[in-house]
Amino acid sequence: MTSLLLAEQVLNGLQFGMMLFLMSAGLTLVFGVMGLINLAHGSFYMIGAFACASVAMATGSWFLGLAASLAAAAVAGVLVELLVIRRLYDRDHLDQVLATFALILVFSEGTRYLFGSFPLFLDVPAALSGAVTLPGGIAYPVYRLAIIAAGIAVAIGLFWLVGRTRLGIRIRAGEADREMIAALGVDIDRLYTIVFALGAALAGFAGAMLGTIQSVQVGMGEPVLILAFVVIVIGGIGSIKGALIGSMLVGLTDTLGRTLLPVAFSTILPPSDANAVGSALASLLIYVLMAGILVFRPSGLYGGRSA
Amino acid sequence: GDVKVGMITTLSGGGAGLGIDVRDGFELALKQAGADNIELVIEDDQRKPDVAVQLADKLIQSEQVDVLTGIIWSNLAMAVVPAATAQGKFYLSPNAGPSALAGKGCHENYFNVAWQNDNLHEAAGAYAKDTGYKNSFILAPNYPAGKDALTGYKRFYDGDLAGEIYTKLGQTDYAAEIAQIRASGADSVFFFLPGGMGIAFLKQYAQSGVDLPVVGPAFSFDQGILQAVGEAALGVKNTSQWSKDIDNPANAAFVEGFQAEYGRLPSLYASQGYDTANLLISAAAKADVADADAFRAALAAAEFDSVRGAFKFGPNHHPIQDIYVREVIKEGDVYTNKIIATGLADHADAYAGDCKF
Amino acid sequence: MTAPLLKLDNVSAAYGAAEVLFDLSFDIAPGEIVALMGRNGMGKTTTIRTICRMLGSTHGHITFDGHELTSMSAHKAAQLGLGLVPEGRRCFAPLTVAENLTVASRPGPWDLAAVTTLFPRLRERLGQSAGSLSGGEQQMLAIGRALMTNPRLLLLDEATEGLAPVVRQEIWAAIGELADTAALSILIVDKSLRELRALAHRAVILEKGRKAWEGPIDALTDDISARHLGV
Amino acid sequence: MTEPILTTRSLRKSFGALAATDDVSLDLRPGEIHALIGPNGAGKSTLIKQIAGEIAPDSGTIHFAGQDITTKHAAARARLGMARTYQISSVAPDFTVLQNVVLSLVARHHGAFGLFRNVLKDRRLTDAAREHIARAGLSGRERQRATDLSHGERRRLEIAMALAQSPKLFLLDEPMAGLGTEGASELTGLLDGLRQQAPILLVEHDMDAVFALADRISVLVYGRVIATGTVAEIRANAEVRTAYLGEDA
Amino acid sequence: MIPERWLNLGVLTLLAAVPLVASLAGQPFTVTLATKIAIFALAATGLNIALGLGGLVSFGHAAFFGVGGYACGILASHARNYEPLSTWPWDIEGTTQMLTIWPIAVLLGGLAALVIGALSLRTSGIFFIMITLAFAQMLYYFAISWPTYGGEDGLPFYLRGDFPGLNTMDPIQFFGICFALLLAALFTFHRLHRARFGLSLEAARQNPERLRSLGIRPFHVRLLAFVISGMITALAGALYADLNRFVSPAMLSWHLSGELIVLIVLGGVGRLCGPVVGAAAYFLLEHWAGAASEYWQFWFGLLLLGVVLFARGGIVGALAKDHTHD
Ligand SMILES: Nc1ncnc2c1ncn2[C@@H]1O[C@H](COP(=O)(O)OP(=O)(O)OP(=O)(O)O)[C@@H](O)[C@H]1O
Ligand SMILES: Nc1ncnc2c1ncn2[C@@H]1O[C@H](COP(=O)(O)OP(=O)(O)OP(=O)(O)O)[C@@H](O)[C@H]1O
Ligand SMILES: [Mg+2]
Ligand SMILES: [Mg+2]
Repeated sequence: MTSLLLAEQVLNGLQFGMMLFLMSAGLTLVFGVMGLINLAHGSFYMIGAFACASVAMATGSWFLGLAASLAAAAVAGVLVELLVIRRLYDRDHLDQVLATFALILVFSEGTRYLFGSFPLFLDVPAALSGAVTLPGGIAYPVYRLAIIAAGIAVAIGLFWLVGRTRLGIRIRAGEADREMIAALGVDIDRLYTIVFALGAALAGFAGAMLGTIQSVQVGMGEPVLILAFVVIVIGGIGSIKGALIGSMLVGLTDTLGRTLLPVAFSTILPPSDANAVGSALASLLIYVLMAGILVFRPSGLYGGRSA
Repeated sequence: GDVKVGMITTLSGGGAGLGIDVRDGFELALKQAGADNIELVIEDDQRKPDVAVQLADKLIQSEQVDVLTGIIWSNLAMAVVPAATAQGKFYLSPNAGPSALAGKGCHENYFNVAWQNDNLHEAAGAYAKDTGYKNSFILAPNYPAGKDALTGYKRFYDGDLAGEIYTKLGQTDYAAEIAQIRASGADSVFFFLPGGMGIAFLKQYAQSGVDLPVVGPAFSFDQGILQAVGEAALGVKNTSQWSKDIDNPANAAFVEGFQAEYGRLPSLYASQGYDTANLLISAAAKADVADADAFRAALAAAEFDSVRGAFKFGPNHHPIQDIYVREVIKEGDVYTNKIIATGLADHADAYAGDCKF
Repeated sequence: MTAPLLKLDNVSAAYGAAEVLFDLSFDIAPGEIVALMGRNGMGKTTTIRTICRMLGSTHGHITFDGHELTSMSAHKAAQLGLGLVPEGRRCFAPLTVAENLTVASRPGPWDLAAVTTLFPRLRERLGQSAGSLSGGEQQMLAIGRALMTNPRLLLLDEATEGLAPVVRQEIWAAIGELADTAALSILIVDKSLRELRALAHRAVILEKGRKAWEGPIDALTDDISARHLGV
Repeated sequence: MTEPILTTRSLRKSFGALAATDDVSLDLRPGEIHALIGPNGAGKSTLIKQIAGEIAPDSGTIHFAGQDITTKHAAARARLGMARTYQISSVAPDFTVLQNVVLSLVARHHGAFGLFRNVLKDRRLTDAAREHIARAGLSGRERQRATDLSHGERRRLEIAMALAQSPKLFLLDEPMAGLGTEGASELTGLLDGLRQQAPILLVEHDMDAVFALADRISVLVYGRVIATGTVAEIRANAEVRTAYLGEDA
Repeated sequence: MIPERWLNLGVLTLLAAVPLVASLAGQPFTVTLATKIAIFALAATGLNIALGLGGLVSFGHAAFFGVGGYACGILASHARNYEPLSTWPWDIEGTTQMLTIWPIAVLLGGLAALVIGALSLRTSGIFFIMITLAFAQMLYYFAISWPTYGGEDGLPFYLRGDFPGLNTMDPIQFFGICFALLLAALFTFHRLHRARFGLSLEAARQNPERLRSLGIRPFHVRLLAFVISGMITALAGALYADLNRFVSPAMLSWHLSGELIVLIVLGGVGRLCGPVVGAAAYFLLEHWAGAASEYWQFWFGLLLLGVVLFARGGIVGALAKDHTHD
């Protein structure tokens, strides 16, 4: 493997990490900050993608679709918070798991009812399509650069929101003791609705961004959900920085594992076995990474708390 | 005589589209034939092997069906077929054709109406060879069907391999693989990535600036999925035993009837469901299902008008058929396929020799 | 006499099926300090929680400054000017001291500077997480946090528990001053009878969730306190 | 003179730049109540935590009942006979009062690994537990869940649990807090009798109780012991008066 | 509101009686459904020890379920093909004897739980959830791509194992076996719950610091609970393999782990019959809803949602009087 290819793969790894960060940003917010295990995160992701695809199809504008994905996911988020989640804050975490699991079923089948069982069309807009040549001669798709930019923007926004604003402080206080923060005169219910909607909107945004170069279909949110949980757990709950670093780690590990392990095994095994064994190991790699990190740092890389 | 058929297929969750098409094709054939001697019970397996087994038990024990059909996925077929045939039931496969059931594990009551899993990949390999590709890059997910796919391709392709990759099942980002393809010096790409994986791969491939010719089995270019891939698929060659432009009366009746009934173009899976039903209708007309030997002989004779044209069973009750090469084109606003060549004619599978009833 | 700031009128409250408070009535005038007394488990904290709407009342009315609290949510009630120092401190453990203080602050004379002047100890610890403070430091933080909301009625539930004697004296002095100069009303639960006698204007004694005695603090004879408080 | 049951030698513990425990050496003799007083944040609870094994000192040693226990974990120390109460009540919230106390009995005398017998049907255990509950003034509350107790009642539960451990040493972190005047005087009586059973290291801000009970008092300021002595000596100490007691002592 | 004891008795009687009647009435599939319910209830009872009593939300119990399943499948398929499992260093033959397979499955499940538990129990809360998931996922991906026993396609073995004196292929007899094992597991759960161990385990969930200062190390208690839990779930896995005469990586998937949690929460966390009620409700709903509409998962989701929102403490919690500890 040439060093240029290796460099490109590192770049791909970081880029994949950015995708992971986009997927997990909303989850970190809702889960890390509100302490709510939201399995329906993947559903908002799907809603975003479907909204984007159908609006883009109807209007011909991908950017309108992107806006629609934010709006649709946020609206779904508000509804879910008001109708379901709100009743569960003072319950066991496990009740939240069950309720959001039920929501997955409702959203997935609801979407299938509305859009049918076949994947929808959603393609990269002309403005972001094609590849550019990076210094060093790597040809790189413009759209992937756009994903990196979006990831960075989301990260900055979240850092500011959670770390620097009173909203962030209040939500974290609410997570520590909801009753007390209300008794101090903060309308924590409304704040939670806002945050939940924001988390959902972020998920929807990610769904639209990534759905564009993946497939827009029912059930697309489920693999994402697990990956996103892996990322934020590695990084440490409630830490945006952790989620960012976790994403990068997972992205790099996965990408490099996929490309390097088969090469490594080909030195000791015949090529097609090497491929099979190497890629089998590569698919476990992120779980090995997560287990390894948690064994040595039981609350993730940047997590102080074990909520 | 009267036949009771149990259909176990995937109707909910991911992959439901395939099962729905098989079901719709099957029901269309029954309707067109006015076959009211065939009673159909349909169950949703949710794509879970354990659920499929239990549904098979239910259909056999409680519904007392004579024939089972409908399963889409190889792993579900592996779970259901051996147990069903062991209990003396007939199984007609409208889609999955794992090699284990074609070779040593074959059964006289198991008929595959679609293909053996390797067939379409073999045709892709043959096409690559005929076209003169010398250095293919091949990739598939790391699971048995993926391995079968690459083996099938290599069975007929005789050039070099620029690379051979097993991806993760369910993977959605292919940047790393595409980079490897670009760097490998390949002259062509063969891939088997069913469902959303294929859509993601093709879209990303189209954006990457790599423009090597791509070949694959029909699964990623089928009617249901093609609209989602869109322009990225234009011009791609894919192999299939069926296409909507095959010119025979049965196919014309099918395509027209399907569009009229369901308001969409039929897919490969729909055609397979349709053929399965017609096979069954032909056998039921000739023999009573209670007489297993006669019924089996009637099935094996395969005297029905297949939408594929010529159709017969080999000694292991798997099809011997032509496999075409199609090209993705755009008809008006709709992406669809056009046959451009025959990849393998009168093709049987590689495992028939191992099969002893 | 001025209209009472807070008025409880036949208030009952329960935790689920367990009834705890029965037909309690009393009121607090502006600038008045009322001591709420009783043995352990008699309903003092429950009374305070009911006033703050952390617990719904099953019966009766609570009015604050003319507003009916009974159907109000906790945050609305707090915004009217209720400041709570809860039993057991309940600082937001993962937040820093500074964040605890500012999280719910509302404009008024009590700001970060004023609170840290009252509790210099907190100034040294502004960046430390509240969970790692010593017990007494957390208590100071809880009082500071309530003051930062600039309330009109301060509800102190065992606010001096765990504080060193010197600090406690300072707080008593500060409380007296608050009532005098800022016309802040105070409802106070505390174990030290001696200080309450010196500070409060009136006392309400609870026994098994019912009002057992009410009157000016000077009327609280040893006899009465022996009967209801065991000392 | 009798051997001390507990001795700490030059214990140190810092949190960043803050020396929470700074060269603390003290001991506890059989039959005595040794009170530890000092301003808020002086390091009293931190010291208790080190003795109980919840945090490890940076340096120094702890001896208990003739052994060096500096590196033993908290559970082992408890099984050696150390019982402690928490400044901020720490009980099993979903358990009833009785279950909490039975747990305490079981943990000290039997360990966790009984897989079969129903503990709450074991009369010897429940009778003993009821007795401890009564001594802590919680009779009649046995079946109340701990979270549904009032603050003062929960403080009493802490004490009942410590009693149930029948330890060789009590580490009590502000046991009087929250009890009310009457409760505090009851507890004073109880502790007074308890010192014969096991000596007590008593952290307390209630000076009435401290002066009534303590055989010796140590004063901790900024992590250091600035004075140790009898009640009279400490009351007379000018430094202690300004740093801690204020004028009304 | 009825006392929980009566509810439990009623539920178990119903679970035993319905298949009996169905079997007599010639409805073998109802028996199969009841068997599935009993097996999942058994698996979930295993998890209920860790999750319900110990608060250890394992999102990786599919690992143990699958280990038990594969133990059964591998042994059985070797026995049916007359291939020894290994020839070196010892000759190990496959077997179809349930009485041999069960201890092996239980042992392997316990071993897996010991290793996974020892590493995972260093963490808590969501981190524990995720690390247990990680280990299960490792096994899952391994099983998918390991060709010897079928990989993703799974491993069929056509006939159920043998049990002395019974015909296991007869649905009602096989149900009897599963039901008896379920009762045994429930009895174990019940005893553990009331014993010193259960008390300590619950205390370790509520307040580990306090338990430690009382003299019991939470880690040890939890680890033992986790191992027992893994063993019971592995046994259920072996039975499930036998029910289907088939094992596949689907038994190891995170969906299955999730499903086990859902069963418990639905039935009532930490309740003796929570898993039984949960499994019955879940699979019956699935069965009926599945027959009603193609979009049955939508309605099923709504129903689940209704139960969570309006039945506190699961179905048992909603029906039975609050369980007081006596
Ligand atoms: N984990 C920690 N990190 C940083 N500082 C800490 C930590 N734990 C304790 N401290 C600080 O150490 C000092 C000693 O705390 P400690 O709880 O021992 O005080 P204390 O004497 O018990 O006070 P009080 O009487 O108020 O309970 C306090 O200033 C506290 O803020
Ligand atoms: N959550 C609850 N559920 C049921 N009963 C409760 C609950 N909280 C408190 N109680 C009971 O209500 C009664 C009053 O409790 P409250 O906390 O108001 O007492 P208190 O006067 O503040 O006592 P203390 O001096 O101990 O703080 C007590 O008997 C207590 O056991
Ligand atoms: Mg109170
Ligand atoms: Mg302290």
